[in-house]
Amino acid sequence: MAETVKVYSRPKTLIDKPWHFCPGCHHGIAHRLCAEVVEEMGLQEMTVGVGSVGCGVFSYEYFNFDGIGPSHGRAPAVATGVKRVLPDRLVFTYQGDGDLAAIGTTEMVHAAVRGEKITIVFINNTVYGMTGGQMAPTTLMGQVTTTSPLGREAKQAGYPIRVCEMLATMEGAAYVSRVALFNPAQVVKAKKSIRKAFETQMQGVGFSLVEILSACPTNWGLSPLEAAKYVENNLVPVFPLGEFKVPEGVK
Amino acid sequence: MSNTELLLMKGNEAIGEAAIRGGCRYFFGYPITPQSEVLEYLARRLPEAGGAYVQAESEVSAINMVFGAAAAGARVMTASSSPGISLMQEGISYIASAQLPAVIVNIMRGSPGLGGIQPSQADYFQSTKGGGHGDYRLVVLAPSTVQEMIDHTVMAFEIAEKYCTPVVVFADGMMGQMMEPVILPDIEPVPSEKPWATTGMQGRGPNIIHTLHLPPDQLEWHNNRLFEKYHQIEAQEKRSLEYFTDDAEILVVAYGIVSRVARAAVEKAREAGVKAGLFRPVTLWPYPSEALVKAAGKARKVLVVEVSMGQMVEDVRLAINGRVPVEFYGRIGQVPTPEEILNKITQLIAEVA
Amino acid sequence: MAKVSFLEERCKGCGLCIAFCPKDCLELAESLNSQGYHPATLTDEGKCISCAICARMCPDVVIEVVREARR
Amino acid sequence: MQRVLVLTGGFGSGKSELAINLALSLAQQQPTALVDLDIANPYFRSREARHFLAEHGVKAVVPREEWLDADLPILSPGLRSLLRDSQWTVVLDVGGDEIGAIALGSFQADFKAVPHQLLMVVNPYRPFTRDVDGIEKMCREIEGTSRLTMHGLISNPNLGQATELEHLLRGHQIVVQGAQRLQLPILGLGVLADRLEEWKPALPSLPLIPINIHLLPEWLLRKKQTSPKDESIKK
Repeated sequence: MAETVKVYSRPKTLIDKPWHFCPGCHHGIAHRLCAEVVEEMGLQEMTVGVGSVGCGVFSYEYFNFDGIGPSHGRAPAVATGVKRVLPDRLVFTYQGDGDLAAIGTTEMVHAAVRGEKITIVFINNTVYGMTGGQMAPTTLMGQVTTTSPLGREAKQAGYPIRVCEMLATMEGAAYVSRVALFNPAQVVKAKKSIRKAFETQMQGVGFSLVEILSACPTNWGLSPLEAAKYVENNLVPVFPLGEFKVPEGVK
Repeated sequence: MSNTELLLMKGNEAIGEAAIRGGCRYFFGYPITPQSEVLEYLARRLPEAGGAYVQAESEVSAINMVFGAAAAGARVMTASSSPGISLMQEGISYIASAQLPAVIVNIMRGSPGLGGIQPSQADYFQSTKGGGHGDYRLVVLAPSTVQEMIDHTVMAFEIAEKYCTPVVVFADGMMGQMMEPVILPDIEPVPSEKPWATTGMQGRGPNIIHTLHLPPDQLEWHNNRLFEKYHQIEAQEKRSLEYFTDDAEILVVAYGIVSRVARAAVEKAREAGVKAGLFRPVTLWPYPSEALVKAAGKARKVLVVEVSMGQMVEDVRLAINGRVPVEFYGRIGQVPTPEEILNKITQLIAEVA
Repeated sequence: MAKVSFLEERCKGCGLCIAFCPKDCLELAESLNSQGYHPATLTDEGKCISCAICARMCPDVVIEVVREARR
Repeated sequence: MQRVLVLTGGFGSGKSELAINLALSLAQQQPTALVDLDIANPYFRSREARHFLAEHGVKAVVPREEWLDADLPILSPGLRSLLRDSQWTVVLDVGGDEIGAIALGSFQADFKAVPHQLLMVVNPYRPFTRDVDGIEKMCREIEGTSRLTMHGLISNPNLGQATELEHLLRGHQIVVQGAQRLQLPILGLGVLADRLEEWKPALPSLPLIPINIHLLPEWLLRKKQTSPKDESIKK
């Protein structure tokens, strides 16, 4: 080939270093999509990412823009502090299911209630990855984890929490959607959804959240491809995909 | 408000106004008696002053909003009372570790548990010895008048920014609620440069604020760095006041509201011919131990008075190091009267006579 | 320059790129990289249409894709 | 003066001390009750003087003993029957600001049926009533939340124990301007009891309400307060 045109290359919003994620882990795709959208919107110099505690704990080491590592579950409160001081910046949190939907439920709900102009990128893989495969608030019924060894049972551990459905009832939440990454078409949709969420924020409309159903091959004990299929076949029926709330003007 | 104008202010309001004059434009808090007027005052005044006030969903969230605002480079404050301060401890540990400047006001109430709403000084250990997890220190300022609540709040922001560390303004419910005439400072504080703040890169490389240091030697290095700073604070920021200490045979040690009662008691004792003196620490951490030892030079007994079961008394005993007997008198839920302290002084002077 | 190039040292051999390649022109190499993974590799440059689906599925951002410049 | 006097005002305007002093002086002529309706403040409420009031012939209507220090909006029982009993002169001490006056709203119908005076105590040395605009705003807000009409002002310019005659006179001028704006009469002037005789010749011709301090401990009343300005800070 004499002359070539780049079709895809690493976004400059990602620092050039290897990641700690397991083979086939969807965190990597989610990180990349966030970074790509920041770059495409021209916001690299105007972004503050707020990480979390969980497998996403090193997000600030991977993103090539300003970053904060908060305590477990408090990212929406920390992001609120940043955004109130710097209302014209893009401020987003990157949180897993334990961080957001267990220990951080209060902060998430009230950021939405206040219509805080931040974005939450929520990685739902139904399990605590960092601490070694314990039950999450989104663990499916019957799913075996290290703390639900016989499978999640309602009598003992209740039911999986549906974050999007809950937040969509709140007036302050402007954009709420659930996407997945189990095939290329879903990845394209997921990226569009993150872009809509960031645009919702930058237009000052209100709170936005994108839930990303993600594969955790290691803690599910599945190959990367099997794990992607598991998302499609087992997670999607419990956590239906789609946009739950879209503000006028961002559609 | 002009600088010469006299006002009658409640302690809690005074802290709110002092914060604004000290350059603070961001406040995050949650209502709790006897502190709520700080929120109420700033809810009115901050929008006028061009800042942001957010009533958080809990003290846990409030302190994390403070973390975010401080990371973004703002002068920021929160206020609460004992149980609420307990809830903030995790966040305070993170702020200390991340080396962010912030001001935390504790208008103490009765404890433990839900306790009561009456004045207390029982959070001394929590504020001066830690409170949250890990090796860190908070600068703790103990005002005793409404005017000092103003002056110390302004000073708290300066110290916080000078050392990039959280500073506590430590007062009790009575000081939060009582009213005294004050003169508000007419100052134009210059916020320090914060090249480390996460404000969006805007031409530089990424700024990262975090508290995770996985390799043991890196964590040790981080702790050593924190302690170099704390040693510097110990060398430079100790403050105390003394009354009639030169020849005092009975040295009373008290801070905050109690120091005022104690001063009245010491004056009464002097009128009765008893050589009593008062040592009043203004910084509870770093503790003014050297000044205390000097003040106790001629003392035959030291009497520590607190609205607690006895907390600061441990720091006094550490400083005095057995040179003189250290006695304690404490009340719970109420500030002792000058007569109670005077009785104790009289009793002690009889013992050594 | 190949249409698809891999940062082989960072590839974890998860195979998502191979599974979703519409032209079946990728596979895991016989060799191991220094991490101990079989990295993905392009087997048939002629079949590749530079669609970049592989890169969009890659969780480790190890794939760069180019196409011939149109005149 | 009406039989029922409702004292409102900003936080820290001096309502409670005024209410106590007013009730004590009224009690010398007729059966008088003081009702503590302060649901906003946790400390320094008129209930703390209940024993003193009882000893001096004032019926103190306060929450039950075990709830006196409760951090709850507990209303004093017996208010309704007192309002209807023409035997009694009633002084109501309402919580500060428009927030404190909310508690009056629930008794609005009772007040409509009883001749009363809604009075606002004004201390122009307090942050939100420092000028005519502030005084007007406070009055309108209290009327709004209590759903009652203001009948007059009580001028109470003070800096606590640090008050000097010049402070009182200068502050009173602001209250006079406020009263003109609101077109309301000033029905009294609060003056520290121990300075009253000395200052009397210079004071305006208004009913003077001598203020003895009942809610603060003696050691808090020291004229000269300790401050780092008059002592060197030892490092």
